[in-house]
Amino acid sequence: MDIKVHVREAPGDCYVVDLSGEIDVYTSPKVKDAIGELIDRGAYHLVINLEKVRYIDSTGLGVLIGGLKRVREHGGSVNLVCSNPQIKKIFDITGLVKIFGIFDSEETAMKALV
Amino acid sequence: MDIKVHVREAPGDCYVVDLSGEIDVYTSPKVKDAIGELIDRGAYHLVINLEKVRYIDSTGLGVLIGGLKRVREHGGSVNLVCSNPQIKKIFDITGLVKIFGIFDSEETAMKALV
Amino acid sequence: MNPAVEREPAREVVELRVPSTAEWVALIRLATAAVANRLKFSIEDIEDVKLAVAEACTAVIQHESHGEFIEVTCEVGADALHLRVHDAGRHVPRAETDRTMDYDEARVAGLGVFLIRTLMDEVTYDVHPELGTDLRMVKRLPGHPG
Amino acid sequence: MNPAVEREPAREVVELRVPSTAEWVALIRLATAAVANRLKFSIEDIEDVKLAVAEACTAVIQHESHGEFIEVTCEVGADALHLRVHDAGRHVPRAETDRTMDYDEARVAGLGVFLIRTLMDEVTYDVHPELGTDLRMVKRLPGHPG
Ligand SMILES: Nc1ncnc2c1ncn2[C@@H]1O[C@H](COP(=O)(O)OP(=O)(O)O)[C@@H](O)[C@H]1O
Ligand SMILES: Nc1ncnc2c1ncn2[C@@H]1O[C@H](COP(=O)(O)OP(=O)(O)O)[C@@H](O)[C@H]1O
Repeated sequence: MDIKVHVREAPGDCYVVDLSGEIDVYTSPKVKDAIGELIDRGAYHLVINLEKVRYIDSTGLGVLIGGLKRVREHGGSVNLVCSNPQIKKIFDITGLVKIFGIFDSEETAMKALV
Repeated sequence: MDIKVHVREAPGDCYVVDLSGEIDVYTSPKVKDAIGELIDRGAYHLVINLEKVRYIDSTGLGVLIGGLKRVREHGGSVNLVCSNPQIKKIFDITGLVKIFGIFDSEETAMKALV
Repeated sequence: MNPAVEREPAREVVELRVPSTAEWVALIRLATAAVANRLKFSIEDIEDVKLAVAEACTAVIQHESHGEFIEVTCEVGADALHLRVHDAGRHVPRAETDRTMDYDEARVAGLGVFLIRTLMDEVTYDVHPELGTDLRMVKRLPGHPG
Repeated sequence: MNPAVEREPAREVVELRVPSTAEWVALIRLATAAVANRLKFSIEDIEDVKLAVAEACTAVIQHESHGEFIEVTCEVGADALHLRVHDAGRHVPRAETDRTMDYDEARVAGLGVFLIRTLMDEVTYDVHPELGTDLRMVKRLPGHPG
């Protein structure tokens, strides 16, 4: 019942944010802060890895959308890594598949970014 | 939130009862029936393997005690296999360690039986 | 407990009441999933129910400062799970009118209510200005169109 | 909800009400463990609390046919978890007097109550002939002798 956030620098001026756990109304502020800090430091090309996320709700989606909006103002982008069908379904039914790049592996998400 | 019961015949007229899951007021009747049937069929030397039991309450203990009493009337015995410290603790504080043979492995439980 | 619930003796009722704060939503998810599991829903349907009930609680926590607790009532029917999320708040939900999602807003309004409506088979809001808001949701077992 | 609970605003209260039947005890264990987890109890202490609350519910289910539900109230204090298990039954528990375990009886009487008393720091029964039985239990965080 918690979230872990880990940020890694990747080649090509990119950053990977590894999330693991459950993203809900209680834990999403922590995710928001981590992504916010990263963007404040000038990181506008992000891969957010959701492979270890077991659950995401509307507040979690809101944090991802908020992050995407901020990096776009700087010509940046956010790609998501997600193969969990339950989580992908949430992006499907909300139409968010159309605004995020969603990839089955970190490799493809990174390639699509740069 | 369920219990699985599996009975195996072992060398030397012994039977092994493998239990897995949680033994509580809801699931213990199933365990009671399985052990009862075995005793009805004349099996009086039992090893009950609790290695895959994550939880046991007083109704579960009651079923084990009831089984022990029945086989003892026929000169039989019940040895338990249990290495989970949480479950062993329950046998400790209730004093049931003194009436059951409790062993860390099925091998030693079998040897002590025959 | 609501009177309509008590009139049907065949249904089993589970009720959970927690403080109206973010840290308790995980417990509501856990308990609701355990109740849904008793109806033999698929894992996917259980996830839908978890998310819908959590969205309902999240809306209460985020928009309603008057209520001090959230009460979730689960009725286990033969072919459906009936959920009620009650808060004692006096704010009238905009949920009935404001259901479009607008990604251009800094805040994504209506995502929670949209998910609830998409994931559940029946959704109704009962607003009692004095007593608070009841959100009722029904999830049916597949093959039981209701 | 009991008035003593409401008087202390610092404590968070979680309440769970389930039908008084065997299949719902697992849910009570799950929810109580989740609440105990918020107090940062050790895994071992959480297991103790789970077993104690389950034994309380099991006693209600096995000895009390009048009550239709069990209500478990968890109060999260700063240094202790306070639990109340309420049933609306009218049977007076023999729990206060009959606490010896007798392995020679076909039935092992008193094992449940014995476990509750061993695992919890404080245990009291309140018997109201009209309202039912309240079993109150306290588990303290280590280093908080109360
Ligand atoms: N239980 C409730 N009490 C008061 N208002 C509610 C409740 N549930 C939903 N609402 C209203 O519904 C609107 C949409 O909520 P929601 O879908 O959660 O989206 P968001 O939180 O992103 O605005 C909220 O703005 C709020 O006014
Ligand atoms: N909530 C309760 N309502 C009525 N009787 C109870 C309650 N809790 C415990 N008891 C009484 O306490 C006695 C001991 O219960 P317990 O320790 O569970 O052992 P057992 O079920 O093996 O007899 C029971 O015989 C019962 O009379």
